[in-house]
Amino acid sequence: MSSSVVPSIKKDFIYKLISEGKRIDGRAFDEYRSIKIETGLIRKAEGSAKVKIGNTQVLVGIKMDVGEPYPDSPDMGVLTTSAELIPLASPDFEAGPPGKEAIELARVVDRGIRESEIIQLDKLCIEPGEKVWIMFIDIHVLDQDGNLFDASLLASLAALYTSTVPAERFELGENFKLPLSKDPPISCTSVKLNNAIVIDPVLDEEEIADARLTVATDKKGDIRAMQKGLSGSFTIEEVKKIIKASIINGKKLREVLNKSIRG
Amino acid sequence: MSSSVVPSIKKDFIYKLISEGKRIDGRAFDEYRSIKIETGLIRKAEGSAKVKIGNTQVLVGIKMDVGEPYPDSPDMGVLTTSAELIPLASPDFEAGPPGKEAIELARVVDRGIRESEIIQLDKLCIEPGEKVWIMFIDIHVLDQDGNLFDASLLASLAALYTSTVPAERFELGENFKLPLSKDPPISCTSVKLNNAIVIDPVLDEEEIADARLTVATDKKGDIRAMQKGLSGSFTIEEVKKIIKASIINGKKLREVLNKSIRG
Amino acid sequence: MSSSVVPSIKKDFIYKLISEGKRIDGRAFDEYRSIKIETGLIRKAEGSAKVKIGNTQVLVGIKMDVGEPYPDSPDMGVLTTSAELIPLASPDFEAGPPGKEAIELARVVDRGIRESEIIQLDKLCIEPGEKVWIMFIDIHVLDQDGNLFDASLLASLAALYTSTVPAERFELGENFKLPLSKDPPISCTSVKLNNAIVIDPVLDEEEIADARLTVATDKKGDIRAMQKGLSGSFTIEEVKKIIKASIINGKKLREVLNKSIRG
Amino acid sequence: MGMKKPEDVILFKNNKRIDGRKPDELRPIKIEAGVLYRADGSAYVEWGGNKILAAVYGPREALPKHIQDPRKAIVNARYNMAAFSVEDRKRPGPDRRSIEISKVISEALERVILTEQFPRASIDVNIEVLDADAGTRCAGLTAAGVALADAGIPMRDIPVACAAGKVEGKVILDLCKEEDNYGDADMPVAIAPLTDEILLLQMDGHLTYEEFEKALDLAIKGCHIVSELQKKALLKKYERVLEVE
Amino acid sequence: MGMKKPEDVILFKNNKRIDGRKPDELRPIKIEAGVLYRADGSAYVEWGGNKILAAVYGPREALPKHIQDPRKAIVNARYNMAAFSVEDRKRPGPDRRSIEISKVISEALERVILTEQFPRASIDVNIEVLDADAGTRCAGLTAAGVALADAGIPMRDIPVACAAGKVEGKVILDLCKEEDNYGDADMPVAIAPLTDEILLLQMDGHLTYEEFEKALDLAIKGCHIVSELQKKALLKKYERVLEVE
Amino acid sequence: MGMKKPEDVILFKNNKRIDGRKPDELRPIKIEAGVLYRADGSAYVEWGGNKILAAVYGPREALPKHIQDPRKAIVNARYNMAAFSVEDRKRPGPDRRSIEISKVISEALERVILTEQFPRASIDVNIEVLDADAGTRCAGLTAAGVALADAGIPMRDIPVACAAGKVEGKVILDLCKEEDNYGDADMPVAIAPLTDEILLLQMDGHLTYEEFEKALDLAIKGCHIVSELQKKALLKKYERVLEVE
Repeated sequence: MSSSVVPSIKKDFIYKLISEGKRIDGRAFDEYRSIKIETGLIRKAEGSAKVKIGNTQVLVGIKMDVGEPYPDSPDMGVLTTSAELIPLASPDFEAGPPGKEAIELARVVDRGIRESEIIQLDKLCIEPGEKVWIMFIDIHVLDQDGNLFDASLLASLAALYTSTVPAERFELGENFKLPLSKDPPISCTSVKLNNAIVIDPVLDEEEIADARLTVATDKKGDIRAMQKGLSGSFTIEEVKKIIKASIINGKKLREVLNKSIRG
Repeated sequence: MSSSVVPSIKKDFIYKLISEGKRIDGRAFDEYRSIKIETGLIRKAEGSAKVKIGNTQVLVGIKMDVGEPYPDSPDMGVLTTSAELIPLASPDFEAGPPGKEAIELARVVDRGIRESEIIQLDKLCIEPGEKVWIMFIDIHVLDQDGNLFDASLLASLAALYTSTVPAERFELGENFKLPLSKDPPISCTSVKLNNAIVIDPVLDEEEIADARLTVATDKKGDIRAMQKGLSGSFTIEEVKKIIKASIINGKKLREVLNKSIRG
Repeated sequence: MSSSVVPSIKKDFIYKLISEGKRIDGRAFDEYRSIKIETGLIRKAEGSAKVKIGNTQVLVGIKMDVGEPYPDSPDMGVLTTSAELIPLASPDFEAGPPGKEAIELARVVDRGIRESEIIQLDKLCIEPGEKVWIMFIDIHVLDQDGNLFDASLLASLAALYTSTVPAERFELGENFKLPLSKDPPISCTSVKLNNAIVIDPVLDEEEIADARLTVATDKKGDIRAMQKGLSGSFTIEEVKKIIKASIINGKKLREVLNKSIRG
Repeated sequence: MGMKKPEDVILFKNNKRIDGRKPDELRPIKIEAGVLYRADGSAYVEWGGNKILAAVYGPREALPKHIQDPRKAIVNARYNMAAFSVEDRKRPGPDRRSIEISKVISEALERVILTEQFPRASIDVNIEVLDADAGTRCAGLTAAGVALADAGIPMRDIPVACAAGKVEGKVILDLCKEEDNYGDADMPVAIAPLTDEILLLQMDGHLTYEEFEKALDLAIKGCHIVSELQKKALLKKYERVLEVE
Repeated sequence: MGMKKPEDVILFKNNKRIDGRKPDELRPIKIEAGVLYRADGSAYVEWGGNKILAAVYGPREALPKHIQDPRKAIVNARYNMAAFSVEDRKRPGPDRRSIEISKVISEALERVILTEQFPRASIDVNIEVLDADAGTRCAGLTAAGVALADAGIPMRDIPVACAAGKVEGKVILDLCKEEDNYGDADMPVAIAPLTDEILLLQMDGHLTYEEFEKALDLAIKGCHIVSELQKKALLKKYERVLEVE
Repeated sequence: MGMKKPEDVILFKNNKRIDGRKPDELRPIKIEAGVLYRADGSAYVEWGGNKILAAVYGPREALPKHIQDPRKAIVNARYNMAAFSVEDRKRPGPDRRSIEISKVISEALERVILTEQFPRASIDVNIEVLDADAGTRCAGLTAAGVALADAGIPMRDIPVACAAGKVEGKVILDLCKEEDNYGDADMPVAIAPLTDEILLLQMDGHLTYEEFEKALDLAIKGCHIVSELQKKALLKKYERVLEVE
């Protein structure tokens, strides 16, 4: 991301807007772009979802296989999350093994899902110590216009909630819905820009931001994960402000998610 | 291959010759260079052959091991074909993992052999679902003067037809000849040069060619595989002409192969 | 190492000193820097040792695991030696997979230990053909001021002699001391500099040296391994002289080692 | 090809194929142009069960510099399968198959692009297979053609691809998965439809010379049908753009 | 987090933690500056069972040239675990975890370094975990701060880090291994102690908003204690240098 | 070395070795110069069961540029084993063993090449082991020496190599496979035969100082015999060239 340079004229323009309380696309500082979630697009996947946040598009597919558990959790399924920043999605993404941005993205989504324990991994055990379900969450970014963290977590959740465990294909009985708890973590990402805090940044904002904070919250508004990024800093007050805005927006995003997976 | 530049003066010269119906080494447009096949050179291999087409030299060795079959073909041996364009063979080849040229070469040879079903992979099963013979065809290019496709397929076939399955080394009974059917596919490669079609190009011709077509045919003259390459195009008529020439030359090359493996 | 250039003024200075029978740090040509060995530093390792030779520091840790033996030695434990020239230790070391210098270092230490048969690998068999102890010697260079070969072998030996096989962690009975014979090979490294031979070179000397010879000897003074390096040559007499000096210094280094592992 | 046909699979009967099509009938195809925001040009193709996105970036400076060609633009197509696009999850990153397909598609596209107009540049064509049925390389090349046109890259013609093949002795158009697995021959063909020049040609299996002529003829006919769908998709995009403006 | 707690493990009882500490008590910490000969600056930190070395090289020309930033120095932290630093030997080389930690530490350090003074340069910070207990990223960042100061790199402040977390409903400072494995939340925090600006912040687990405020407060208090130890170590080094001179 | 000798293997008896040779006898050696068309110089060596090709390219511009040495040519030897050259197929690509051998051979060759005549150039020496018996590094270096001479690279001398070793207490020349596996010591040596300077020296196993002196003496004698074969091969090539002309 650092490689693409927004000409300084655009930076000055965005800064000026911010100082007047405005954003480049007219949104309020604490307002999300419109969000659209589609599920069940990929026939070959056990579950899939495409999330659009404004122009940003992320496609997530879930695949399952049967394999060995980890020795230290012999009765639990295995979860692996990967992210590909494929060159299709941005002139700045390069082919090749995942770089540090893709790795951070995958790990933040993975921790959000893993630590919140929404996947009942103990129900994905087939034979303790021998055979468990291996689950792959593959994050495929299709169009990069900022805020990949939130789009990727949302798409992962929507894909998970619409996934079927393909037991029949492996001759392990009938297919069944992936067992999930009902309180997924929803992440909201904000950036600091010319000392203002804006939520759900577009790429033009991300590229000139000083610092980024992603906060995942649950239904009750409790904090389930955080990740600060970029080389700027936050004051303590700024962090608190971001968390509060994330709790509020988290509820809205949760509504969007719930609607898409009920449909 | 694209990296080595034949000075444009040589290109002009070859073009001029072609327009006069001549080739740089005096051959007719549909004439192969002299071909020499030697087998049984490598003591450590289960079979081996060195093919010279003019100055081009390719050495192929066959190794066998015992391993697990693929889950979707539990009673079949496994075939793997690799090609190394080692820096010994050309100033343009670089050390490192196989590039796209080496991969295309290996895959075209592999498909030629696999799709023609000359290797009776079902006879390379030791214990269904458990243990089968794993066969490695390793193409080692020694001297690159054009037409690696035909030289590599010929060398692979000559090595296969003179291979012994090393059952004794694995304490699996007596050694036996590799079970092969009698009708191997023979490939002939042509290129389009200044709107003429010439067969068995030398490197100087390959480097300035517009398009390449490799056609593998069987004893009856039926087509068993094709691969078009390079960024030029062929007319329908050109393709038909190349196929007909490939059927005719295929018969000649088959004679050379048969002689070498009978000896 | 070749990438760091000692300015030619320093080279001239060292050459001049050498021609006067002196070294840059005042040592005699056949004199080692002071050596300090500490063991048992790393709680997570089965054994560890840090060796300082002058300013050079090498840390070696031993880890053990349980795994399968090699098919050709079904009743022997398995030994693997790796060296990392981490960028912490020198401005000239780069991150990434081991380069040729690190590989040579690891292989020379590995052969020194393996060929001298001090590790009783047959006593590291748990179940013949099935389960043996796998031992990893990891050489972590911390500060590079010359003569990594001797420091790395010494640190590896001190770590080995103070290692405990963690049988309890693997539920394989009681922990026990790693079974080792009492006559480890001790290596001494010399370089040729302006036609003089100096032992235990500092980095400034190594960088302008013509040739290097490492000689490992045993308690009796017999030769157990040798490795010549760098692009200069030795005369036969020079080789003999180096070997003799290595036998003498080997005895001194052996004393230092023995003291450290008795402690 | 190459897989043993289960006994109960009947590939061809009563002039009908296993999925009910006639021998010269294409699977349902849907093409959309201009579907991505960041790409200079893009296209989405559904072709039977295949779902494929293509995005074009360029012409832009080819980097690193040593790959630049002072006489023309480099055409760099990258065919990639999403990990979840196939039954058994595919490990991310290029495998030997995708490297070969990328190579033959790059070469096919290069022929129609006026590369000499952009020395030292690269034109990057990213083809993502999101859901794979049989025939992804033809569908991918077809999507790439639309994406290139959508990006405004100067071309002699819009390239298009379609396969022909053979099942149970019968020459057919546009193989489905079962026909691909258990059939006798598969032959993907790409052409420049204005001239019928052949840009890509591969074949595996077994065809007599006469069958080859028939199959080539059929594949080219298929290409022309798909070519019309490409043009319609581009037209629709322009209409959409005009409406907005 | 995330591991099921064995029944016999009691993380908190009678206001005491599993290793006997009080909720707001740090593990024993030892910091030494200037411990390596070749590095431009270095530090050694023992923090509980952690043993960590940090070495700084630079500012020096960033290579290869195309990574240079004409406006400022690049800060390139590399967090690495020695193969023998963990119970099950770690394969040498970066894994996904160490790449992420290297990224967040690089970003945290960049904030305090006066990078604009060294255009086109790189400042390389190597953090080697030699023996790992819980909290290596905080200990590593703390060591890096001392090594940067020891190297004389111009900084706004000496960065320092410390984690807070939660076990059995109780907010605590500086988690040990068992608390990390079986606890409810872990939150590493790095600050610039002169201003309490937050340079690094991560959290996994479950905290109410009130618990978060308490944990952040505790972590910052911990940072200030460690900051004093950093300064003492640097002072001791300068004294040592003065003695020698 | 290092493998346990089966009881029925007798390495030395009645002054005869396991393959019938006397202690100071070489295996049959055949050397041919100028065997490849594209290479600037080449050689083929059969030495016992070893079959080895060497090809030299250069001097040519060293690339990428940052590896160039403004004072001299880089000598870049690459020792490689064909996948089929050993009993258990070797995975293609360099392993640790071949990287080390490439390094020591490069260093040995550099000493005799007049590298200062070609600043910024590289001289690339490719050694391919096609069929491996014991002693491939000596045979490979010997082939490289002939290929360098065949390429007309200016050299002080033609380097040559031969091993000595010990089996059952007896110092012997040029170990065969069984002697290599079950013997007491192996010591490959490369020299510049005009001066007997030692270019490469490695040793594994167990030699008393007296045995070492004997072994070194024997290895150098072996080198001189092989050196004569190298010169004959080059002479024959020149004669062949003259005949053709």
